[in-house]
Amino acid sequence: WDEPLITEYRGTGRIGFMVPKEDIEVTIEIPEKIRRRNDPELPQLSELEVTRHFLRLSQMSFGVDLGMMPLGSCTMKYNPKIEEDSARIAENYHPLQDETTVQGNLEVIYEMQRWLARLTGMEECSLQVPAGSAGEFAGILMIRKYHKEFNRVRTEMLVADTAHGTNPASAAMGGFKVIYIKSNSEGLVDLETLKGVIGENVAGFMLTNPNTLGLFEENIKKIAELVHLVDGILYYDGANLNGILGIARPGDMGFDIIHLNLHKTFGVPHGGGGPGAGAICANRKMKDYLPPYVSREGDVYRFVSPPKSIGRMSVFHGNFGNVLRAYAYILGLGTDGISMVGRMSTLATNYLISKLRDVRGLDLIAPHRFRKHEVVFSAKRLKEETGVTAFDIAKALLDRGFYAPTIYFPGIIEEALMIEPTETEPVEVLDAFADALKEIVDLAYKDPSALMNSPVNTSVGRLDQVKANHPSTLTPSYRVLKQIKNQIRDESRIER
Amino acid sequence: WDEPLITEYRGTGRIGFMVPKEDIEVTIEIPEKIRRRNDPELPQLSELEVTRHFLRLSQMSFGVDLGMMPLGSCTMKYNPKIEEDSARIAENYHPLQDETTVQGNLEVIYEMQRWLARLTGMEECSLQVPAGSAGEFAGILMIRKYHKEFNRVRTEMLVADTAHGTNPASAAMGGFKVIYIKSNSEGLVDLETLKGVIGENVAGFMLTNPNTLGLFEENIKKIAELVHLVDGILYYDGANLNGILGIARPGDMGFDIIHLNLHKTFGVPHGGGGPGAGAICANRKMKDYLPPYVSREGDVYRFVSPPKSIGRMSVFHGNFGNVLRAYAYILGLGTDGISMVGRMSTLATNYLISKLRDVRGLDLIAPHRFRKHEVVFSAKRLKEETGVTAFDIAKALLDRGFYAPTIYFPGIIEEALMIEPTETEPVEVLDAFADALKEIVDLAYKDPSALMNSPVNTSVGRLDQVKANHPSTLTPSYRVLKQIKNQIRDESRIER
Amino acid sequence: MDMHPWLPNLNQIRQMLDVIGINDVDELFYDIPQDILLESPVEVGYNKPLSEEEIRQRLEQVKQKNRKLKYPPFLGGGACQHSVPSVVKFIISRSEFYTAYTPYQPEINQGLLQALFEYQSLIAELLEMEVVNSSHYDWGSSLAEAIMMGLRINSRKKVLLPKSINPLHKQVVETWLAGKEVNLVEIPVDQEGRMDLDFLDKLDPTEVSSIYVQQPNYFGVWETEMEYIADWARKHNIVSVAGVSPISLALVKSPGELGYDIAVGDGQELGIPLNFGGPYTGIFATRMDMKLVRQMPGRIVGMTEDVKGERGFTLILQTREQFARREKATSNITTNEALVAIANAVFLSLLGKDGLRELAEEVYKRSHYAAKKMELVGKRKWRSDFFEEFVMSFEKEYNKIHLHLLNKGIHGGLKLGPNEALFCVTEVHSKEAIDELVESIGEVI
Amino acid sequence: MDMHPWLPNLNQIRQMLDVIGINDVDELFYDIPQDILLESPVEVGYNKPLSEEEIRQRLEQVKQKNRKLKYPPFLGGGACQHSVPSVVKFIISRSEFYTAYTPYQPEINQGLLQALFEYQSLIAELLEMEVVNSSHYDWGSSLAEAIMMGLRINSRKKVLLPKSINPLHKQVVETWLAGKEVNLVEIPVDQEGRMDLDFLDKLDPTEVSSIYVQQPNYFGVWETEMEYIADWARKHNIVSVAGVSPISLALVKSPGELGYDIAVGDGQELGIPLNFGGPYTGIFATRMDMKLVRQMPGRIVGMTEDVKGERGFTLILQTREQFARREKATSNITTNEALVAIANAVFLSLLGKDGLRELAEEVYKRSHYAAKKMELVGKRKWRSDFFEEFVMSFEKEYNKIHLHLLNKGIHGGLKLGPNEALFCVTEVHSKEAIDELVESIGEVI
Repeated sequence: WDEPLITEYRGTGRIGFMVPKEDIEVTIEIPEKIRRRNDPELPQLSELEVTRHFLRLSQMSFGVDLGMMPLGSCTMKYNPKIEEDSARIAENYHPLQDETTVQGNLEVIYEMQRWLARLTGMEECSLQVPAGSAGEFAGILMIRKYHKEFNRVRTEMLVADTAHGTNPASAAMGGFKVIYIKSNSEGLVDLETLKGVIGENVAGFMLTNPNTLGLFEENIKKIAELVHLVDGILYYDGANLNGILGIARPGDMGFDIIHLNLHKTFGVPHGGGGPGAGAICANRKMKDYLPPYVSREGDVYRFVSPPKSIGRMSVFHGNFGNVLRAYAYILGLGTDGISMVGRMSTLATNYLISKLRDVRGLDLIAPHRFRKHEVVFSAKRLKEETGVTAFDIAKALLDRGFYAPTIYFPGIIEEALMIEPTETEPVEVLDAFADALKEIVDLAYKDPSALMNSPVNTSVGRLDQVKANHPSTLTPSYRVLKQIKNQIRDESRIER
Repeated sequence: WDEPLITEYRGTGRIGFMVPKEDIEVTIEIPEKIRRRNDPELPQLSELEVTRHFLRLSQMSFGVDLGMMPLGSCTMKYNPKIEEDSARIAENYHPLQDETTVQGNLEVIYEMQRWLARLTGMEECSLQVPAGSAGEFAGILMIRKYHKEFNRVRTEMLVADTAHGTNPASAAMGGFKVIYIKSNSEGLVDLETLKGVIGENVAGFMLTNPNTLGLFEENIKKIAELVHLVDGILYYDGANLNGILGIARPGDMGFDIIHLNLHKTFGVPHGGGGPGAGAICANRKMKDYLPPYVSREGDVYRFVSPPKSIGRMSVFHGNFGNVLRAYAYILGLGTDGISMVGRMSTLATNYLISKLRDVRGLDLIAPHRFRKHEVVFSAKRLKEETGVTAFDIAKALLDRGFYAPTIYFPGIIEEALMIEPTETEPVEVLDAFADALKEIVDLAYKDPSALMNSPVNTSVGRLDQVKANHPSTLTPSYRVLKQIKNQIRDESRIER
Repeated sequence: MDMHPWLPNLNQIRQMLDVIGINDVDELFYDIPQDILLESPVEVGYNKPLSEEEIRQRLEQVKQKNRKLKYPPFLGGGACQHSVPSVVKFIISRSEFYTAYTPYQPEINQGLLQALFEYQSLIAELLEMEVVNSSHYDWGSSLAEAIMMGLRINSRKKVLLPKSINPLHKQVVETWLAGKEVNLVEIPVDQEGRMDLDFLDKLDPTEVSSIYVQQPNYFGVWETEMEYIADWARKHNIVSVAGVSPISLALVKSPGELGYDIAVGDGQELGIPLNFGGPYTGIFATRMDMKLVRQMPGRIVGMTEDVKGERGFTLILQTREQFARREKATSNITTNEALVAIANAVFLSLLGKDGLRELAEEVYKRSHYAAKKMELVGKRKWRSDFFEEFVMSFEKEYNKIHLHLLNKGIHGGLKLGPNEALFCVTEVHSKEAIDELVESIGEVI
Repeated sequence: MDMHPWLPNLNQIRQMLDVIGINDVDELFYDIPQDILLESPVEVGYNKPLSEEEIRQRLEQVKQKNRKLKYPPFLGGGACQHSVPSVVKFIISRSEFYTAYTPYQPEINQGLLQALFEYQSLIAELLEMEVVNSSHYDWGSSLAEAIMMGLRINSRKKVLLPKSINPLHKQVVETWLAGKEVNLVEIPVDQEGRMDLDFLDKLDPTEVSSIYVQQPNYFGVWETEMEYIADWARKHNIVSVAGVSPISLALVKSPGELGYDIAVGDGQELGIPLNFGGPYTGIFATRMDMKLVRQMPGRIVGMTEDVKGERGFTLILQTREQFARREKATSNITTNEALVAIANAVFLSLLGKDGLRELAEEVYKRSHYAAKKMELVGKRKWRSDFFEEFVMSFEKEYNKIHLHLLNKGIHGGLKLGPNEALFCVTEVHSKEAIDELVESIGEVI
C-alpha cells in the first residue's frame, strides 16, 4: 500500500465515532484565561476511512504471527490466542475499586506471584512493574535502599560487558556509577577481573545467566560468593530466563533479586514495542524492599506494601491485562509444559547452531560450548572476505520472509548476529531459516553487491538515517512536516 | 506469500488444540461393522503453524475493509465494527432452549420483524431464511401454496429479463415454468409484453425495483394492477432495496411479498460469500403463508407458525448471529440515519455517473434517467474500438487497488460494467475510482495490449479456466490432487 | 442529520449535487410516483441514532432478559455445543476474510479461495469423498438439495427417509420439496432404535430416487448397516445419501469408504458456537464421478494455474450455478456460509488427525459416563451403542424434571415424548456438571 | 509430555538431537552445576496443562469472584472510564501489530512505524507541541522522566510539585527519584482548590530545576494560571512541565500554546479500557528545541526517505537510548506501550476535531449535571469550575455512604478524607445512573 498519513486525508465534516449524548442543560463556561480557541488539527473522517487506513498499515507490519523473528534476547515466541480472550475479562475494572469487589483479580495476581516465585526460587514477587527495564530499575532501587538501611555509601554497580544496555542505564538512573566486568575468552565473567574490582564500594552486580552470548555462567556460585562477601546484592536480569526455565533457578544460584519479562518468557505479545509486563522478585533478604504486592490473609486478598518498600513503581498495579495473558499461558502449559520450555528452546538453539556451524564466514566464540536460549555468530570474517556486513545479512533475511536477528549486540562480538529461535518455531522453520542464511552467505561470496541493496521485497528500501536524524531535516511529527513545508522553520526553533 | 496448502505442511506428531479431558473409565466399543480403521488424512500441526498459515492467506484476500468494492447488486457497504461485538452475545444459546430462557433473543427477532415490516410496508416478516435466495425460494413456495389453497393450477412465473439469476432458479426449484418479460428501450418492464403474457396460468411476477440497471420501474402501480387482475402475486426481490430505502416502500407499490438481504441492505458483512441473513415479509394477503416467526403475547415472545405456513425453511431460526449484526446496524443509524441510506447511495451513484458520463467507449442505456443504487455501463463500443473488454477493465481495476464491478450482467447489456458505489464510500474514493476507470479507458485507446495482461500486482496472474474446469484436470480437493499425482486417476473415476 | 460515522458524505451533498447539476437530492427520485414516496421517515431502531455505548447497553439488556445457565445446556437435536478454539475466532475475525465478497475475481482473492479449497480438501479427507462444495446453509438444506440432486439424476418419484433422522431436517426437506412431485416415504425404526431394514424389501426399488440415512441417528444410536444400505442403493441405481456428524467420523467409517453417492451434515460441531441456531454450515459432498458432479449444487473452488504456470485457485464448474444457468441451474444458492467453512478448515487444521480422534473419544466417553449415571434415575430407551446423544425414559413427566432443572440453572435434554428426552453430552460438559444434572433429576424422581 | 499445541517439536526431539550429535536433551545443560539443577519440575498453574475450555472456565470463576456492578464506577483519581470504539479494539487485535517487536527493521515494519508516527503527530496537534515520544508506561513514569530530564538540563536540585496533583503520581516520582539528589517541594492549595501561586514568591527560583502543574488538577478543578506559571518558569530558566488530560484539551489551552517545555499525561482516556490499572500509556512531549529534544527519554519515530526517495519512517535519535548509550542514556526505557499508543491514534482519528470536542463537552455537561444534583445530598468542596471530577463533602462518614452504595451495586467515588470523596462522571454514566447514585446517597444522609 502507498498509504498517506491519516493527517493527510482530505475528509471534512466527518466523524468516525458517535459520542453518546444525554439531554442535559448545562452551559459550558471555561474560564477565559484558559479557554482553547483553535480546535486541534485532528482528522475529520468516517469510520470506514479510519478502519481502512489502519488495516492497510497493519498489513505493512510484521509480527511473529507472520513469520519467525529470531531476535536474540527478545524471546519472540508464539503468543497463544487464548491469551487475548483472557485479557478481556478485566477490561472494566477500575484500579481503585474497593478491594472486596475485585477479589478475583487479586487472586490472579497472588497466584502469579506464587508461581513466579517458585519458578525463580525467590520468596516473593511484585507485579507492579509494567516492563522489564522498570523491573530492573526497581531492583536497583531496592539495592540502594538496602545499603541505605545500613547507612552505607555504596556508589558502584557492577555490570557484565555482555549485559543488556538497560542494565547500566537502570543503574545510572538509580544514581550508581557503572563498572563493567570484562568477559574472558570463553565469553564468561572473568573471575579475576571481578575479584579485582569487588570491594566495599560495590552495591551489587547485575548479571544475566545465561548471558547474552547464550552461555551459562558456570561459576555462578563462586560469583555469588564473591559478591555476598562484601554484602553486595546479586541481581538477575530475567530477560534470558527462557533457556533455563524449569531447568535451574536464579534463587538456587545465589541471586538475591530478579526481574522477569512476562512478555518474553511467559508468552505475552510484544505489541510492536509494548506494552509488556514485568515482575520483580526477591529472596528472604531482599523481599521487604519490594514494591507493593498482593498478600493473602485467610480467604481475603489485599495489596500490601512491605515494611522497607522502595514504594510505588507505577501509578496503579502494573499491566494487569498482560498479567492475565501470562496467567493463561502458564495455565495452558502447566507444570510439565513449563518444564519443557527451557529444554525445547535450548534444543532449538543448538540445533540451529549445528546447522550453521560450518557456514563459511560465520564464527562462534567458545564453539565447543552449548548455548541456551540464544547464540551469537560473528560475521566479521564474512565482512573481511566479502564486504557483506551483519547489517546486510539482516536486510537480506527480510527479503526472504524472515525477520532479522538482533545485530551488533553484544558489543564484544564484532559483526554480531544474535539469534534466538525459541521453543515455538517448528523444526521445519528452523531448517528454512538456516537455509536462507546459508544461501545469503553463499551469495555474499559469489555476488556481494547483490546483497547491498536488500531489502527489495519490502514496502520501502533502505532508509536515509542521516536525513532522519539531522537537526535540519528531523521530522518527528506531522506538525513539524507542516512547518517545514510552510518554510517557516528557522534556526531559532532548533536552537532555543 | 507463496503459501503451501495446509495439507502440504510436513509436521508430524503435532496438535494445534488441546482437547479437554476428564478422567473417565469408559471403553470405546464401536460396532465392528462401522469402525473406522484409517485415521482421516488431516494435518498434524502446532497452533503457530495454523495461525500463521491462515493469517498469510487472509493477507492475500480483499474485502471492503481494504478498498472500494463497486460490485453491482451486491451492495458492498462498510460493515461497522460494533456489529462484530454485537454478534458475540448470542454465541452460547442453543436454538432449542426453553423459550422462557431466551426471551431477550426473541425480543431482538421480534423488533427486527417489526422494523423490517415497517421499512418494506409489509405486515409481517420471518427471519428464518439464512440468505437472500432462500428468502426468494420461500416467497416462491408461498405463492405456490397460495394458489394451491384455491385449488388453482398456476404453472408460470414471470421474471424480468434483467432479473438476478436467482429469480428464475428459485422459481424453477419451486416447480414453476419461467417466462421472461423483455425490457423496453428504456430498460424498464415492457407493459405491452407483460399484458401479452399475463393470464390465468400466471402464478406471480418476480421483480426488482429499482431493477438491475438501477432504474426505478415507474409503472410499478400499473404492473401491480395487471398482476393482481389475475390474482397473481407480485414478488419483490429485495437485493436492490438500498437505493430507495427510506424513500419508498414495496408494500406501497403493490408488492405482496418481499425478501430482504440483511447482508446487503443492512450492513451485515458478506463473509467472503456467506453467511448472510435474510428476511421474508408479506402483506395481509400473504402473511399466513410465511415460515415461522416470533410473535408477542403480552410480555412473552414465542415462535409461531402461521396457519397456512409453507413450513420450516431452515433447521433452526436462520442466521441469528447476523440478525444481531443487522440489529446493531439499525440501532446505530436510527430513523434519520436509515432514511438517509437510500438518498446517499443514490446520490453516490449519480455522482459517479456524472464523472463517467463522457468517458469515450462507455455507454449508458436511457442516459437521461437518474439511477438509484447502481448503474450499468456498456463497454461494447470500447471493445469494438480497442479490443479491450469489460473483463480486461475489471482486471485492470484490481491492479489499481479497487475491486472490480460486476461484469457481463445483466445479459441485456453487452460488455456490462455494473457499478454500485453504496453510501459508505467517501466522495474522494468515488473520485479516485472514476479517475482509475478513466485512466484505464485512456490506456485502452493508447496501448490496449498493456491491459490484456492485467492484473500484475496481484499474487497470481490470470488463471487458466480451461484447465480448472476440464474433467481431466479438474481438481476440487487435495484428495484429487494426490490421486492425479499418484497417476492412479483413470477414466473409470470420471465416467462411472 | 449532521454527521454520522457510517455516512461519510453528509457534508459533501452540495458539492456532489453540483457535479450532477441538480439542486436537491429529492430530484434523483423524480421517477417515483408521488403517491408512493414516503412523506415522513419510517421509525426504526430506537429512533435516534444510538452510539456504540448505547448499542452495547441495549445488548447487555438483551442478555439480561435471557436466562444465564450454570452449565452448557444438555441439548442436542441438530446442534451440540463444543469448545471453540481461540484461533478459529481470531482467523474469522480477519476482515480481509469477513468483509470479502464471493471471490469472483480470483487474482485478488487467492487467500480466500485457497482457504475454501482447504475446507473442501479437509472435509474430503474426513468423508473420503473427493468433491465437496464450499457450503450450504445447514444440514437441512444440504439434505434437501441432495434429494433434489437425486431427482435430477434418475427422475424417480420416491424418496426414503428413515424415522430415525432428525425431524427438523425432515421438516426442511418437506418445505423445500413442495414444488417437486415427489413422495417422501418414511422407514420405521426397529427395536434397537435403528432404521428397519426389512422395510426395504417391501418396496419397489425401481420407484425410489434416493435413500437417506443419518449416522449416528437422531437418537444418538449408531446405524450399523450403513454398508448394506449403500450396496442396496447401488444395486438399484438409487442415489444413496449419508448424513454424518463430522466429529464421529474419527471413529466410524466414512461415507466414502461405505460407498455413498452423497454425504451431508453440519459443520457447526467444527469450531462454531451455538449462535442460537446460526450461522452454521451445511456440508455437501459427492464422489469424483462427473455424472454426480455435474448435478451438484453450490459453489466449488478448484486448483489451476495462472499465465505463468503458478498454482492458483478459482471457482469452477460455474455453469451449474444460477447466475450463469438461471432456471436450469442445479440450485438457486448464491450466498452460502463460506466464512463458517473457513472456520471449519481452521478447526480441522488445529485438531488434526490426532486431535479429532481425541475429541471424538472424549465425547464418546463423557456421553457414556453420563448415560450410565443417568440409569440411576431413568432408563435408556435403546440399548444400542451411541455417540454424543442418547434418549432417556423417566417415570415422571419430563416437563416436571425440566422445570426442576431450570430452577437450578441447568438446562436438561430435549423432550421427545411425555416421559422421554434426548440428552447431548460433549467435552464442554464437565463431570461435575453431569453429576449435578443426574443428582438434580434424582431429586424429583 | 506427548504433544502440546505450543510446543511443536516434542516429537522431533530425537531427530534434532541426532543433528546436534548428542543423545539426550539434558546433555545441553552439562555446564550447569549439578547442585543447582532442578530435580523435579516446579509446580505451576493447576499442574496439568489446561485446555482452552478449562482456562476459560477458570477465568469465568475469577470474574465471578469479582463483584458485578450495576453501572460503571464513579471513580477517577488517575483513570476514568470512557467508551472504547469497536474499531480501536479491532485494530489493536491485528496481530501484525500486536505480535510485532520494536520496529528495529524499518523496511518490514513501515505500517507499525507510520502508525506510531501518527500517534506522535496527533498528540502533537492536541498538545500543540512538536515532539512526542512513542510512549511511556503511564502518567506517573512520564512525570518522573520529565523531572529527570529537567535535572539533566539545568542541574538544579529543587522540584516544585503542587499539592493539587495526583498523589499516586507523586508517589511514583518519589520512588523513581530515590537515586537522585533532589528536593521535592510541595506547593500548597489555595482556597479555590488551585495551586497557591503566592508560594512561588517565597522561593529562590535559581534553585528550582522544574515546576509541574496538573490541568485539570487532582480535584478536577481548572488551574487558571497556567500561563503565568509557564512565564514564571521561563523567566527563571526553570523547566516547566504540564500534566494534561487529553480529552480536556478540546476545551482548554494546550501546553504548547501556554509555552510549557514538557507535557505529560495518560492516553488511557483515548480509547483504552480501565484494565484494572493497565496497560495504559504515558504521554511525553516537548517543544522542537534541540536542547530539550536531545535530553528527551523514550523512543521516537521520524519521517525520512528511502534509497529511491520514497517516504519512509524509522526510529530516530536512537543515540539517546539505552541500547546505544548504556549508562549515558536519557532513560532505561525499552519496552514501552506502543500498541496502546496506536490505540490512541485510532481513537483520535475516529473522533477527530469535532468528536473530541463533543466528547469533552459531554463529559463536562454530565459531570456538572452530577455535581449539581449532588449538592442536594452534600456540598462541593471547591466552588471553582471543574472538568470530569469533583470533590464532595458529606455530613455522614463517606465509608458508610460507600458501603450503602456497594450494597446497591453502585461504586461511588474515591474517598479523600473521612467525609470527602472524589467523583468521576463521564459519557459512560447515564443520567439514570447519576440520578440513582444521588438518590442512593440521599437514603443514608
